[in-house]
Amino acid sequence: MLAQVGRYTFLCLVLGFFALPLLWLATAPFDDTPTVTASLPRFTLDNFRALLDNPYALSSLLNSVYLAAGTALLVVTFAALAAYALSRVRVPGRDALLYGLLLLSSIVTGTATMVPLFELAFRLNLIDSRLGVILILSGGLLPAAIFILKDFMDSTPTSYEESARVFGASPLQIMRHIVVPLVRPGLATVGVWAVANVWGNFLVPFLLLRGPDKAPAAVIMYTLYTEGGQADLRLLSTFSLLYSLPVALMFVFVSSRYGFRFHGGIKR
Amino acid sequence: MSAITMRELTKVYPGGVRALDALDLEIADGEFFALLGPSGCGKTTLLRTIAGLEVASGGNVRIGERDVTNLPPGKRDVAMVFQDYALFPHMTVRDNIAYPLRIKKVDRRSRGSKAADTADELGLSGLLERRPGQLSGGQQQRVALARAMACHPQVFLLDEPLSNLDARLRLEARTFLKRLQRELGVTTVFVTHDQAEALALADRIAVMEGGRIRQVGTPTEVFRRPANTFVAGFIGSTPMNLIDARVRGDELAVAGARLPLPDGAREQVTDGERLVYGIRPEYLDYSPTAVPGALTGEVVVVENLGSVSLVSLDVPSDDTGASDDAPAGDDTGAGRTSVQVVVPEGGEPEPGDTGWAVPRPGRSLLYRDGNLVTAAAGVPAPRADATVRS
Amino acid sequence: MSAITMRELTKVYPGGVRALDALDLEIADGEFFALLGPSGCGKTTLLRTIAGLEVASGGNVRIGERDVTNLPPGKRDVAMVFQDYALFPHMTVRDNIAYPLRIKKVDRRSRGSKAADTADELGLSGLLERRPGQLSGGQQQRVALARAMACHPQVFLLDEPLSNLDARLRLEARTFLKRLQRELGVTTVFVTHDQAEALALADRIAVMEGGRIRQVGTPTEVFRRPANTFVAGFIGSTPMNLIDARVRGDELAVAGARLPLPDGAREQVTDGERLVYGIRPEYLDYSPTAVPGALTGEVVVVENLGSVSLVSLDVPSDDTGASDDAPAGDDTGAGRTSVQVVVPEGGEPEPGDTGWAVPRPGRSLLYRDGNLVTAAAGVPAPRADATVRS
Amino acid sequence: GGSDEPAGKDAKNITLTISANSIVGGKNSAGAEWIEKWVIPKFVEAQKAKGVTAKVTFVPSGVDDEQYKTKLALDLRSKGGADVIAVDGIWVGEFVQAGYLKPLSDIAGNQVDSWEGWSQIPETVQGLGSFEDKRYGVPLGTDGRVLYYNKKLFARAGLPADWQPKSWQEILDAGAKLKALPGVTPIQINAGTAMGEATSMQGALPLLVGAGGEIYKDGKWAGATQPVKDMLDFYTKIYGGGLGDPKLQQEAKGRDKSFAEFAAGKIGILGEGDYFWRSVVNPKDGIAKMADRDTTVGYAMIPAKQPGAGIRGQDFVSMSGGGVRVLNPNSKFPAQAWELLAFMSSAEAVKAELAGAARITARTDVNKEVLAADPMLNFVAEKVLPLTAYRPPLAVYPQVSVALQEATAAATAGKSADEAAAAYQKKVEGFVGGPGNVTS
Amino acid sequence: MVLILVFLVVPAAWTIYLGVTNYRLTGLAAAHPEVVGLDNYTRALGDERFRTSLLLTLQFVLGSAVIGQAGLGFAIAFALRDRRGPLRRVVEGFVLLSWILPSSVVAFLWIALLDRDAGTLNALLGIPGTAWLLDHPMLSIIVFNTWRGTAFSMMLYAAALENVPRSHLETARLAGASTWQQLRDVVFPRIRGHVLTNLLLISLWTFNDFAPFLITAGGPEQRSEILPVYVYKVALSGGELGFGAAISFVMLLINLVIALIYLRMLGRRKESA
Ligand SMILES: Nc1ncnc2c1ncn2[C@@H]1O[C@H](COP(=O)(O)OP(=O)(O)OP(=O)(O)O)[C@@H](O)[C@H]1O
Ligand SMILES: Nc1ncnc2c1ncn2[C@@H]1O[C@H](COP(=O)(O)OP(=O)(O)OP(=O)(O)O)[C@@H](O)[C@H]1O
Ligand SMILES: [Mg+2]
Ligand SMILES: [Mg+2]
Repeated sequence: MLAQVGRYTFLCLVLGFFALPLLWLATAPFDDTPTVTASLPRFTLDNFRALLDNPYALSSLLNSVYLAAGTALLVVTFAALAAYALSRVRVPGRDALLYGLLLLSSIVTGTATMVPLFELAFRLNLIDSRLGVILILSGGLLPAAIFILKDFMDSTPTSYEESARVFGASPLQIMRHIVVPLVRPGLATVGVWAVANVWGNFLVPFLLLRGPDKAPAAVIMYTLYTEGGQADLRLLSTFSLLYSLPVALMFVFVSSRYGFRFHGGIKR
Repeated sequence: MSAITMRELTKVYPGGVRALDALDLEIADGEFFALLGPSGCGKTTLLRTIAGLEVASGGNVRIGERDVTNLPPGKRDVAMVFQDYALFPHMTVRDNIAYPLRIKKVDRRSRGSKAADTADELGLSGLLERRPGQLSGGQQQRVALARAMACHPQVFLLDEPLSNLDARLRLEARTFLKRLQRELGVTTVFVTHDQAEALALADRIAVMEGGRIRQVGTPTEVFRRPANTFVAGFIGSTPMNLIDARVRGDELAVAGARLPLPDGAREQVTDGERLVYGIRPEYLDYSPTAVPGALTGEVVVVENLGSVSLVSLDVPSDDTGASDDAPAGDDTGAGRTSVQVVVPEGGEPEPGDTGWAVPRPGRSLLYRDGNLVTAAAGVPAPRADATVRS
Repeated sequence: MSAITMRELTKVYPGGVRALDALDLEIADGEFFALLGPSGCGKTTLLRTIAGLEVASGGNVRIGERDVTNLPPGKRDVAMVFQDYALFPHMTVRDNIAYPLRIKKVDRRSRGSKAADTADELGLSGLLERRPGQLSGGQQQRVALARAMACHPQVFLLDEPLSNLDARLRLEARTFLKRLQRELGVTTVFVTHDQAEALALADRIAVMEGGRIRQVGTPTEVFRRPANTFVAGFIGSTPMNLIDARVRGDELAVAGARLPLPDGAREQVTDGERLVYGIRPEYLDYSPTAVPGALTGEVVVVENLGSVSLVSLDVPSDDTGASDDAPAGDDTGAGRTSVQVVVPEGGEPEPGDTGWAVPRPGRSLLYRDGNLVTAAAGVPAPRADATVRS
Repeated sequence: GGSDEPAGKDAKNITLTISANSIVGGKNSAGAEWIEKWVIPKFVEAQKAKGVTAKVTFVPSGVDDEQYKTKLALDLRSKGGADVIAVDGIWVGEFVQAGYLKPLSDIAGNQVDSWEGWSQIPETVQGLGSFEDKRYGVPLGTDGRVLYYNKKLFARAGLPADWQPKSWQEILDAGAKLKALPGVTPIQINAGTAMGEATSMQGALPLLVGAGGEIYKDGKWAGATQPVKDMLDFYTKIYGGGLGDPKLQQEAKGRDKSFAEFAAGKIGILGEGDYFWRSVVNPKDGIAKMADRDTTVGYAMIPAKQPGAGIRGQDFVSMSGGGVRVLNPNSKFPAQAWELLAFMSSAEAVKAELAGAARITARTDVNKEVLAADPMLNFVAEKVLPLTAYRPPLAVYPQVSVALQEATAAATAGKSADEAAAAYQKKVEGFVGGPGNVTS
Repeated sequence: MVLILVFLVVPAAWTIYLGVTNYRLTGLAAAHPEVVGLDNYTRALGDERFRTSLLLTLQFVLGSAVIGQAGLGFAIAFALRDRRGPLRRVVEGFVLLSWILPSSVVAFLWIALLDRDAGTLNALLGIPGTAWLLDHPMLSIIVFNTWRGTAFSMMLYAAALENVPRSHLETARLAGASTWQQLRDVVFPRIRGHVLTNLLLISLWTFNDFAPFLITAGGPEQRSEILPVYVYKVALSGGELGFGAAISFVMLLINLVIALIYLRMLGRRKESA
């Protein structure tokens, strides 16, 4: 019973630890003079009104949605196909390949790759195109996505697919009818992960997209600083809230709809 | 509805395991055929090779007139029910049953009604909108059968379809399955490692060991005249008693007793030869008093089997001292052998009593080097294709 | 080595499932006791509550002299073997067996030797350095037993220890287990849903349903005189025939036949009363020719059970038309009932034949509202604590 | 030498693009608005009058200067980018070296040299857009650095309301007096790496020139020279002597905080540019508004170490920077791009850009008009700009600057000036290709 | 696969090539980059700033990934293992939220939380003036990254714990084992594969994590300048792309070493299984 008390205390501490930083996000946007302290706001919605006046704020969220949705779709589709192939086919060196890609992806997401990425996009005529951003972001996210999904695939029994094969289903049909629904929580997890990554990514869309009409929220957020680099806390806090809401909502939706967990788990 | 013919069928797994070893087998049209054998003997592999889920390493498989050895599974016109049923957890029962039709591009309306019909036949009508997770084991099994039936295949392949059910349900499902197969008349191959299931259900049984077939025959043939000690030990709810014996003129010296030689065995054995004497516990009659021509020993365990009991007698081994070629598993210690006897209700002894076990005439078997020697009257000799390749 | 006493034991799971319902039970010191019942009846829950792995919601549990209701599992001096054996895959057999001793802080040397001794007793000496993954099912089961034995507990709790073994191995393990328990003399509670296992092994059996105990008794009592139709249907390798009947003077009208009333039943029933007539398939004798006092019908299925066959007769239902209180599960359709008969070798009919089934004297039972009416001679009446709470 | 007749000179349909690090509703919103609402319509109209259909677009952005620079570099490198680009004057040199920019007259022909504007832009200010004596861009404006002080605090500390220190020692003396006031940080001179370039521009470099040193002179970078040591020594005196808040220098948002503290009357003396006056404590729209700015905030020129010890023998010193607009050498319509650039730099346009606000522009004619109303900016234009100095527009400058910042951080943290200077020299040698390029 | 090849392998290889040049974004070296061979590497290895940065990164990975994320993630998963219902959902929800919020927002939240004068934490603790970010920069970013990334470990361990058969834990309990003994003897050996995969991924991610820059900008005085921040400063602020690329490649090699260490441990598990 002492253990129970200990466990609850621990969980409350955890809850506090994780909730505390979020407090500011909940109060500052509604405060007419926000400071860096989370405090009971003098309630106002002016900040939202001010933000609505910004010509790019809302459209940038939409841009973020495009990019995130596109990337997530691409990553989930390709990662699912690749993970399925890797999980079902025994190729020597398969794991080494996977680890190699995973390591390379860590370079590609770093700062030093920006010139090659830019030149690549330039040569492929993908400057100022959302597709370019989506492709480049996908390239960086795919290895880890494959890695995570492969373990999901490994943990689904082959008898489902074999059963479908006996009925004459083609590989694509098996994928569509059986595998995808079965690993749906995994796909959802990877999708959310990809979206969260794209949502926060600044450098790639900034470098590749011209002009704020296509710029996602991560880029627009930087515009809310002044000439001297000072933050306008009123707009910034409000925008932060708006900027966070879509991912939070998506997460709530996905987790209630598909379950958000590694069922079976990632292992080797 | 077709016969299945396998010739020299071999399957070697990538790791080098030879799961099927140049196996020949014919399964007749409409037959309910059981594959029986211990774990790892290759039953599932054989089934999967028929289905096309494994590619044969050698030999061929014909279904009806067609050589299907190199056809993909979807083109063989077979249906398979897996041990775990492999019901798609994300589809309703209706969608599960209709799935093969969906693959065959039957339009939505008519596949819905066909699924409903099939479900009806198997008493699943009320469950069409449920998901597999909401069904009991027995219901799941029937859904799996319904799905297999839905596209009217030529051959049914069932991999241990009953082993996930609990004991009571298994009995019901057994009867149900048998009746169903009889009505549909589809050639059915059925894998099990439970001999009782095989005996109760099958028209014919193949007993496998190590990728080979040790005997093929009707349940009665296999039960009464196991072609070798392996089959003898495997078939029967209690294993056959297998005891070292030595021919002594017209009689047999078995565990200290003198028993008559089985009918017609005299010509096939030589005097003084060492053999193994086999008799089922069901074919031994227990007597609390001394009888001639009986095995005798102390009662050590009495197990209640319901209306009968299984009595284990501790008999002295034969003094021929042939312990090195004694069949494994039946000695309890040096110089002693356990003999099991089925005793009907009312006659059960107590542990510690001394008892006598009298073989019923015509039920004794003799094995030389593991293979059956005697051919008793009334039952045909084991088929040619069931003899063991060395 | 201690008796176990449970009083008003209740377990309600958080979700509201009442898995144990004010259950009273006494298990004697040194007894080999089986808990039998269908899936979900609360067997595992009862075992786990004895072990202390579940906290009782009400009532208490005593082991020997101690009230252990609120003790943690580690302090109850019990050992449990799980269905999956729960052998630690990363430890060798030796370490597995020694694990309880390690927790009890026995020093390394002496726990090594104790583990070796225990392994010896169970014939595991050669396997001490292997890991569980390298053992067969039967060996794993013995390692699990050895681990449970290693710290000499007062009580053994076994949760379906045999159900993961294949059919053949299960028989061997059964005999082994029985012998072992006899030697050690430890109070043992044994969960199974396989009635054959319970009958074969147990000194006494408790049959459970829905968190309550429906009957407690020796295997013979439970087999021959099930206290209610639930137990009757559950016990026996083939379920008991349960047929609607009506008292007609000194006789019983059953499925179109007139049968004598069971001994001593006359005083307990009234003329014209509707009852359920129960008789086991083993206690019906098959006759291919007409006999008086027999049930008759067409042979529909013949199942080979090895040395005997199970014949299903399709008999007309009694014309009393009491279909609404007929026991579920035994009708095949309107107005017809299936009666099963065990037929010994040689006498098997063919499907389509007409056959007669003659009850053996003294083996018929009568049930009113599901409960046993008759008390036949020679077998004591069911115990008081086994009567059903309404 | 460039061609006299740039391509597409007589085109009737032209498209031009402007880019700047400003965006409506965000960074430098007014500037962006000016381009969108004033420059583009007016220019298109003017072209129409000439019978040319012009389509001009503005590509705004609003990010850190470093990121903006990176993006420009990538664009120019791949021969893309806008036709008229606003850059920081300090980038000109490195862009030129990288081959990203060409002299204006090479791009747009002789019309460049004949532009009326040049005469309005002082030679020193033109230097912002020049590299190795060639003009690459037209300056937008410039700024100057001063010492701000809080008159109220000065009064409480017994210091004069119109303070003008003549040497570093006088600053320290004033600080010592302010120290007596509770809750007041006497002096804020930016230090350390967290403030980034603000440390160099508002602290290290003005002090360095005040001690008579230049960071880059005659092809060599200043190493552990005496002026560098003096500069660092001044830091140790402030932060070691309890006259400044060393913690503040380390905070990521330290500069913002220094603004807020000054506005709240918690800082006595603050070294900053005129940006501080215009945009920070501006009672109208500053980010740390001071309603009583005009009465409370005093300003003084930054003194040399001692009178006459500054560069060029000056008594007072300053540092300046500023933006320029350049032409993209890859422009399809270079001549028209120049027209647009010239138009944006015309007196009329510059006035429109200011929209009534006061700021120091590049054009003297405009300055005369607009600064009259703002004594502070006038002060900078009149008194400070003639004394000011610029940073070397070279690619390694940012790294040297960081090294300088690190040296100030070390000094602030208590290292001796000699130690800090030695470490600094070692780093600089690493960047600029060995000791041969460093004076010590 | 083509996608991976074009957008992953090509830029990566290009970066590695840049690593042997003195390429910069602007200035003379931008116009004529020269191949300088391994100079960048010798320079990096000889650079004290690189070495401290590496040391800090290792601290960061050890503190926030191995101890922080994996440890806390496991603890939460273990505490929640047989919980259902709202408590579990709320705890998981918050943990996951901190995982998916954009890092620029999150950075703000933490700056607000840890601010010296007006920070929420100091206000709560009643100790205004504690400069967490200045006095304990590494601790701050370690705690921050723990907060940020625990969700992944938590999910993974929650799944892993479901794979630990209850009967194994109960066998240990019956033998009288304490919670700690159960963890040591039953849980850890069982989920070792998960632990190692988890460590591999989060170490990799943490090693390349740039978010701390948004909080401390590597300061004060480079006391929290982990390698990604260092690369950022070298490559973007300093413009030395060639050198930055070289350091990136060194980082890849270190990642590889870490991965190999983990795989060795995994391999040992396989042998012994
Ligand atoms: N995919 C595989 N790769 C390698 N070896 C395999 C594979 N599948 C089965 N085997 C091996 O082939 C042999 C036969 O296996 P199979 O599954 O056919 O046996 P089974 O008779 O079905 O056994 P069980 O009763 O346990 O299901 C076994 O030794 C098994 O280990
Ligand atoms: N942890 C639990 N939480 C809620 N309900 C439970 C839990 N465990 C068991 N139950 C329910 O309690 C009842 C009894 O379960 P129990 O496991 O004791 O049955 P059982 O007789 O062992 O069945 P089986 O033969 O399937 O093992 C069932 O209805 C089951 O669903
Ligand atoms: Mg199998
Ligand atoms: Mg159970």
